[in-house]
Amino acid sequence: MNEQLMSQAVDLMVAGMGFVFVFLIILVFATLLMSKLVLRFSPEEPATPTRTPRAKSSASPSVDPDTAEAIKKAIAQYRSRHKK
Amino acid sequence: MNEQLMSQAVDLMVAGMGFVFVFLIILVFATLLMSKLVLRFSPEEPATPTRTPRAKSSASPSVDPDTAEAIKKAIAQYRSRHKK
Amino acid sequence: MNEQLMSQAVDLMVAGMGFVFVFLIILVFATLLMSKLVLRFSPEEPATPTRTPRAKSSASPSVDPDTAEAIKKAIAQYRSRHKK
Amino acid sequence: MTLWTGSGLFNIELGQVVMIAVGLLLLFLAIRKGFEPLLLVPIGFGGILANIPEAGLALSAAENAIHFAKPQVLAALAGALDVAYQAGQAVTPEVKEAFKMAYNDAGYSAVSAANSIAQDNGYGNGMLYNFYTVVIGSTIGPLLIFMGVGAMTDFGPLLANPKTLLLGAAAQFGIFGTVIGAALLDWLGILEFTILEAAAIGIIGGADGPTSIYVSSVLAPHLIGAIAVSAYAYMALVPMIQPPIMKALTSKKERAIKMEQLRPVSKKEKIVFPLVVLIAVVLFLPDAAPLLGMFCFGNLMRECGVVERLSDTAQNALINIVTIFLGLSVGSKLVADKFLDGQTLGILGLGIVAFGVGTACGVLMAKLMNKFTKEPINPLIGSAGVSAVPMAARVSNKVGLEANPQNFLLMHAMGPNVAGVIGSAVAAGVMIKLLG
Amino acid sequence: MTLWTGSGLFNIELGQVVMIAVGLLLLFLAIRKGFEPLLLVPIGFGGILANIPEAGLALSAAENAIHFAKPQVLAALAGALDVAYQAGQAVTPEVKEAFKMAYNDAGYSAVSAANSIAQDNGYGNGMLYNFYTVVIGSTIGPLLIFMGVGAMTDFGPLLANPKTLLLGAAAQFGIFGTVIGAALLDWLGILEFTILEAAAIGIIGGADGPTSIYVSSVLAPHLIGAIAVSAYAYMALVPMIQPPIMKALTSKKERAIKMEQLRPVSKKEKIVFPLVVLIAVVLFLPDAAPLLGMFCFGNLMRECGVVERLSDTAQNALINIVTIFLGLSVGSKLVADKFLDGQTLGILGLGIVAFGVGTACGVLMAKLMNKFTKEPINPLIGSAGVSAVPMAARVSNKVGLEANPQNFLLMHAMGPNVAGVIGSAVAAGVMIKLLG
Amino acid sequence: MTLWTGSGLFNIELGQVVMIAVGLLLLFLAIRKGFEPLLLVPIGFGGILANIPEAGLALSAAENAIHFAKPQVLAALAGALDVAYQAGQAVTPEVKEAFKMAYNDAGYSAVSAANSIAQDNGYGNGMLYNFYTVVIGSTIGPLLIFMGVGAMTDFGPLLANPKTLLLGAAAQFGIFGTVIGAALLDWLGILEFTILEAAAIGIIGGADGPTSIYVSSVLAPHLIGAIAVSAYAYMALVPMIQPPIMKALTSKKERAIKMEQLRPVSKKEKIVFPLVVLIAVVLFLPDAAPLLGMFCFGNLMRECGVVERLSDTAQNALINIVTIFLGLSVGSKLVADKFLDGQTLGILGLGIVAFGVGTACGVLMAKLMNKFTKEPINPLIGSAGVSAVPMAARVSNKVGLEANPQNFLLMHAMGPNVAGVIGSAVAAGVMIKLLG
Ligand code: NA
Ligand code: NA
Ligand code: NA
Repeated sequence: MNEQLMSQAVDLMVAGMGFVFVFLIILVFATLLMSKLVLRFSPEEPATPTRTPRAKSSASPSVDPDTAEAIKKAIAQYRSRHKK
Repeated sequence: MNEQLMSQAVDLMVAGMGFVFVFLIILVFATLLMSKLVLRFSPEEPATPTRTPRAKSSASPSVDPDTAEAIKKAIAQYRSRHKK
Repeated sequence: MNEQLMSQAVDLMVAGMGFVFVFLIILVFATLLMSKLVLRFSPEEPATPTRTPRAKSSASPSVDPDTAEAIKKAIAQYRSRHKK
Repeated sequence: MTLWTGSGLFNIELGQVVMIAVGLLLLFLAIRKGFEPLLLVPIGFGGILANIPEAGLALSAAENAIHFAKPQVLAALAGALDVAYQAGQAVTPEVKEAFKMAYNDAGYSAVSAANSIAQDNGYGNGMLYNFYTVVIGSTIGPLLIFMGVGAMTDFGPLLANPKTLLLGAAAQFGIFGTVIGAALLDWLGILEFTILEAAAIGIIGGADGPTSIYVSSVLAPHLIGAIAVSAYAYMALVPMIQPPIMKALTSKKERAIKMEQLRPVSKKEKIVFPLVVLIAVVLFLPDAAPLLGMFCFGNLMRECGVVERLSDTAQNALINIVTIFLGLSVGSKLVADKFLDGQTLGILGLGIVAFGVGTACGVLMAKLMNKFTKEPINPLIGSAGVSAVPMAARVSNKVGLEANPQNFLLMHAMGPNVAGVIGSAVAAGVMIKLLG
Repeated sequence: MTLWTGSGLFNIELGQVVMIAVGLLLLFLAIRKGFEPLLLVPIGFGGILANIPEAGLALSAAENAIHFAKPQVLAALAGALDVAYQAGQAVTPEVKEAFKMAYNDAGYSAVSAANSIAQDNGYGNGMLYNFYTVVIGSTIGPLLIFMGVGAMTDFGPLLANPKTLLLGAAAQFGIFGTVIGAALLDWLGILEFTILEAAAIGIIGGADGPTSIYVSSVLAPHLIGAIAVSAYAYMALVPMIQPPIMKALTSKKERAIKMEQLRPVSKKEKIVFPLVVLIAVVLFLPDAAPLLGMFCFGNLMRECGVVERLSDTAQNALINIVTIFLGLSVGSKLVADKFLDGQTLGILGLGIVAFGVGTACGVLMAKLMNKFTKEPINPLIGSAGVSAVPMAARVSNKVGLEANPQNFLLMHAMGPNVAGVIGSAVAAGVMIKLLG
Repeated sequence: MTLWTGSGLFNIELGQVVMIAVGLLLLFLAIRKGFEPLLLVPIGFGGILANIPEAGLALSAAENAIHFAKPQVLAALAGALDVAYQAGQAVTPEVKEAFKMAYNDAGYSAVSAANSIAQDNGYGNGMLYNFYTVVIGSTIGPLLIFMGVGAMTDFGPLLANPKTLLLGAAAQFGIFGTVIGAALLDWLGILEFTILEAAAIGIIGGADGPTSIYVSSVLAPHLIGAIAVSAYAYMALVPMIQPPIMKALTSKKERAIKMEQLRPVSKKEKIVFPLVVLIAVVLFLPDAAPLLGMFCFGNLMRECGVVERLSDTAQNALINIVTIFLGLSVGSKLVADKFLDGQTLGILGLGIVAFGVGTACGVLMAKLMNKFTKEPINPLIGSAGVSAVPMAARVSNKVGLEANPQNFLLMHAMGPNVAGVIGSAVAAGVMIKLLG
């Protein structure tokens, strides 16, 4: 049994949780400030909605899902045949 | 000329081939036993035929080969154009 | 200030540019010779035109661009949906 | 005869049999039960490899030399390791034990010297030992995984609602509460821990694999096997551990709270955010720089839109390669004399406490915030603050749907979920600063 | 002037000219004739790079220092390498030779010390030397290739008919028969070999690239160039070497034997099989653990179905990266003084014997088994037991079709084919156990 | 308290603030302005990481130990580094400075010893220091990038018109002219340079990233940050730097010259060409062997058609992985005391001179050749000889189109463009031969 362990653990918790909260609270304000600045200095940029996480790679949705499904199968079939 | 080399080589062959056979015979029986146990304890699982080595990735065969071929060409063409 | 630096720099330029020219002139003649030899000993090979840098991967151009475009979109759409 | 006396069957020890069974169990959990298979398959397999008798795959050259214990080699090692042993002296188990302990306690130079001598005498480092040294000993492995995770993380939901960072902070009580728990076990005389070991065990509460491996490799490398296994196993169990706690701490009405739709976030905000985090690290916690630096780097590559090639590689080829080696390396620490120990049971027990405390604190913090904010906050998203991305956010969503079938919390829970990653990395930095 | 006296034309030796021609020949065989190009293109190119005069790409820092032989550097090296040389003494070819021999015979510590001194004096390791040290010296390269091969191997046909493992055993006579052949050449006074060299040469009969490189890197690193070239060249020649032997040992009627269709194999069997092999290794042959362990690990990743990402990477990005460096590293051993030697001719001659003996023993074993089993066994599938996956199985199929156009042996031959890989790895383990 | 006294805000120095701003500027240029983002994003980010106060990510273990300057550790280091310091002596800034200088001047063995001692005392190498050592210190990083570039290069246009190699030669005046420029600055007393530094700065004129990094890592590693940043920045600025010079040196009529269509080039010529280059290197310039050898190897893999797997990996996964680490490693040299220096300004100034001189000489050489050849040569393709592939060739094309809308010079300019890569590598080899 280590005499000091409990006090060390408590110290660590106080310092640790204190710092985690301080750091993340600072980050909250820094983020709010950053967003405000960004939006002020470039208001014209078309915003991407939060819902589509990989908006970059999503193509236009003009291909209907059935076609996409058919192509998906064809690609899988092609791969399974031609893969070495 | 190394006096002992031939006897060392013969010893190595006897020990080596002996061990290879012992090991692989054990493996034959272990495999047979394993297959029996696996099939007993999970008889319901739909078995995959040996002929299709990459059954996992093969999609449903409902797309006819001509379509697949056309798509294959289109993909290749697309790649050759858009690859940096 | 380094007394010798300028003379070292001039020496380096003379040796360097001299060697670069000698090496690349040799390479011009070696390349011309190589091309001549290659073409003499295998005149029948169908030459690939210089214009298509990645001839290997380009498929037959029988798929019309519109189809290719549609497929391209479908692939992008498929990827954006199914990528983990 | 050499073949028989050198065979596994002739030499195997009980501990190795048990550890091989543990390895098979991990493979079973990973393959059949779907417990974080990307890590637990390599860890389990590495654990089996590490326990193959006589093969010494997880041992250094010097450890292999000590295992085979030829008198003249031991005599050569005695000088480097400062063990009292003369050439010709009988090699008793006690002598071997003395060499092992001397090696474990030796500093960097003495270890180098001993390995050099062993290599002079024809012994080599085991394959897994080499993997461990390169991938974990250098800390590069967990950092590259973290870079890849950064390249896969979308901070959009967090940016739309930065307050949720506080939920990621509250859930870190799981980490420090577990440290207290370890101290309590020590105080009760049940198990013995040092503060370094207690801190490394606590990090399991961060619910984040690479952070756990990174911290334990710095603070308590001998526990890395048990800590990593515990962390990944409980991350897989999040859908079972969290819901009862979440339901116990909330009323049905609270669980049914609908949150407002998140505002769209611009691409520019997403690009600048990792730099904001980085600057905060620069200013306030340099010791979190390796972890959060690589994380932000990965995220910047993802969002900046001009280095797609690098971002793709960081998310695929590179992270996969590192995962294979990282898993095998962690597995190399699943050797009997380090794993079959009361401490491991303690670690497994404390690990589940860590997840529970983190979940509870996240939920309670969310309830508290709900009291003080205009727009409503569903307390269920608090539990996602433990990280375990994206499992914990899905759990929030599922429990929310049970209370109100129109209540889609997934996106709202992603905010605290990624905040939890940052929170654990900050906690890791504090621990390394204060103890490392 | 330095440019001219330091140029290749001024310094080139005959041996280097010959070795560059050998490198170009390997490239020709690989590119025009399709001889295992994935390995022989990097090996051939590496061979040319290794023989660039004065560049020292395949030499260590100390070897480079000895090559340039500045008196004060040699004086500094003399202590570390225990050579009698005083500062100021004339640098004769004999002195340089003495330093080279001392370096080659030096142990691990002396080599480290000599390289340290050379680096203090501004010499560096050549690029290919670094590749060799990291990729082959550590044995990691062949093991990762083997992991990738495991991830590409389908054990289905073997599981459907486990008896074919015996064909993979019989074909290993090629390995040990070649050891006897090498001993015979030594006994006849034609060439000189040690038992280590004989064993390393024998492994060519395993018809398996990474196994050959692994074994020769452990038992006889100075022969690795000739052995790897021989192994890959004859693997490419399998369609020419095997058919005459197969036809000579079988009647047309035997070759026309139709085998019963293989039973379907369940996914679960495929998952458990690599673990069965691993447990057998644990129990009986720990020395095969690195090779078979990585092979089984790759196969488990393939079959378990929950780590597709890792399996794909092991089969593609990772194996390709390793192949590039492994090939260049093997090529670094194609230097004149190590390759232009009677032993290389002996190795090339013995290599073809190895393939022939392995093929013959496989066929004979299949004939024997056909006598004792209910269901018919076509002896042609025996030749596939040498491994050389999948070439040897295709040869069995082709020769079978010649005898009977309805006789599709490909799947039946895949069983012994992959069994041959296991068999050679076991043989490798035995050799390393008894001699390593 | 430790948290505050160890925080960045408490410890940050002005130089670090400035360098972090420089890192952010590089990120801005890369992301918003599209300046060679594949390299400048990792370099900029690495630069920020390297300047995090107290984190020591870019420092070796010994440098970290000196930074924290515990008396007993310094006493242990004093022996290895040959500094006059006794245990107990006060640690003044002068003492720390003395240790730093001793470390920077120490040879390979002394550095090893010092790092060993620091590791014994619990200090470790920073993450970026490790990256730098493995990726650049060993020279492997730039060489692998060069292999990948080789695998992406099509020599077809060059083979159709080998004379354009001379344009690639002429443009190397940019390199050596810059060396003269550096000597001039030194002679004028404005800045001080050694010949090694002058040569390393000159290589910026090669307009080739990996060559610049390779040469400066060999000749002047302390300048690598400024040189790499300068090289990549000016490569990105090629569309702005070149056109005025091209227009000033040519008449509208010359710019409108139409060139004959290039002959088709056979696959075989493309396969043999890298081997021809390699043989020329073997015979004439062994010191260019690492760079041009890897370049030709990459190109052979591309063209030979039988190792598509390896070629694809060299062009994608491998080059991307190396790029990430290479960028971070270069960034690690963007530390205040090495970068914030008059020399850096000199390097930035000389770099643009280098590009200008190279462009001008290429154009003038093309005008000269146009006088002596039957078929017309548009002088605009001369500027592409600086390399900066494919940017410079596109610039030639664009300026050509301005003068004559029917004049497509892109393919004609690709010849000198890739010739410029060979030319700079040759120049690099000459410099290393004469100075290295
Ligand atoms: Na967390
Ligand atoms: Na075999
Ligand atoms: Na250039």
